Amino acid sequence: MKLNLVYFAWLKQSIGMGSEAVDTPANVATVNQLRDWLRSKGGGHGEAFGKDAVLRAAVNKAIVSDDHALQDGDEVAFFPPFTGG
Amino acid sequence: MKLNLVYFAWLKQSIGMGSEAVDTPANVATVNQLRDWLRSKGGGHGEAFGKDAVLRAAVNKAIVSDDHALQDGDEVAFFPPFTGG
Amino acid sequence: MIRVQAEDFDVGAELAALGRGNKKIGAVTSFVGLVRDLSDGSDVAAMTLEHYPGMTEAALRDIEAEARQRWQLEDVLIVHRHGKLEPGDRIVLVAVASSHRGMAFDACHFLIDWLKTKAPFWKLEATSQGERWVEAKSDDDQAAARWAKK
Amino acid sequence: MIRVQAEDFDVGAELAALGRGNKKIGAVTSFVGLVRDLSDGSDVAAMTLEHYPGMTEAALRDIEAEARQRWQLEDVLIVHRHGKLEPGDRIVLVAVASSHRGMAFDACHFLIDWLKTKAPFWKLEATSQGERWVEAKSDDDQAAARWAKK
Repeated sequence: MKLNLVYFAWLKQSIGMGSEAVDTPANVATVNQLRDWLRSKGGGHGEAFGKDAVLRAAVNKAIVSDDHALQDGDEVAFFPPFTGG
Repeated sequence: MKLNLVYFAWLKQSIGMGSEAVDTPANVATVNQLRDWLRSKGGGHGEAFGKDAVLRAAVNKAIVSDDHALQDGDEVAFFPPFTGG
Repeated sequence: MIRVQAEDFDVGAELAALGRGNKKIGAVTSFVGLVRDLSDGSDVAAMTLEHYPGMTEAALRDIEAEARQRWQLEDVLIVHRHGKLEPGDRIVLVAVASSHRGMAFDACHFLIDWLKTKAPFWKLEATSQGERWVEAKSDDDQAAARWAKK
Repeated sequence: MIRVQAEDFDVGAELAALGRGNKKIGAVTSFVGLVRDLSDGSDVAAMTLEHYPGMTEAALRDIEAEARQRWQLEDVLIVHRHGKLEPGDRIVLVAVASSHRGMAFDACHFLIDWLKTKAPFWKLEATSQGERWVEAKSDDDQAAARWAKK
């Protein structure tokens, strides 16, 4: 399915871009599976998603759990825990 | 002994003055005894100090307990509990 | 710093001056108390704050010192007005600057709770039922008691 | 009301506008967060706040709604900056107007504690040892957990 991915903080720096449009294979149905697929791409993606660091996800600007089911056209964001305030 | 008395809030209105200089008899040695002596004067003093209402005292601008020993020249203040802020 | 005054205060200017230039400050908390138009079920047209000059300043200085002893504070400000006020008018400002927010919140809350029970102010309300002296509230005693040293 | 902006804010003007003319307000509490020049032992020369436009506003609105559901508040304001800041610069303002001070303190403290863990902001510090992304603090998680519903 087609997804718009968004990255923040060190993840954005590590991957080298803030957003990208992807077309995922059929076996990517959940946030967790998307993360695994991104890691498998290697390069900046492999490094960023391969780190032993906490990453959170949001779909269409709302926090979701790892087993959240994705839909075609979703905006999926990955980022480390928040540090505002 | 000679004392300067100061009254606040409803006590001041009830007695009809904010301060007065008094010369107390020899049996007035503590704050409590001063209060009894003022009540015994009757009139506005009798009414104000005869009321069943909480009154606090300060000597030379510091809160004291009822058995605090007075000294000649002290400024003694009587007032209800504070309601600022 | 503490101040007792009849005039209103400028909250923005007071907070900006708090610890100005001290870059260890990460948190500034403030409390402003205002005259409400309703008190214990009666409409309030005006409120007159009486205080005990000299003792008031001493009491507020003691309260500030106690807060500074309990928490590591970069700056403290208490400004309390006296005289005749109307609903919506500011009565008191308490502000605290500290490195971290936990201390700043606790110290600010402590300062106003203690001020309510330990600073010699008395409120006279002009209501539609006439004038009356505000009575001390047991809520305020309980709020202050929370901060008693164990 | 919530706002996300690059520009600084005027604390005095913001607090004066909070519930202006509402004479049920007896208490206004506020918290201002500032950039410190020292963080985890390193000198901080600058801090850049990144955020997630759209999600940030939604998260802040949710946080305000949660506070209004928990306490009877007359007004709420959250202003959070993004972009490049320097030590001493204001980062965030949280302010609450309520009839009584207990609610105003609790709600203000709640808002900043929740904001820290629930609003999508990330801090990049420029230190004498180079740039680094600030890591989330367990203290902040614990502060937010205090407000979890039993």
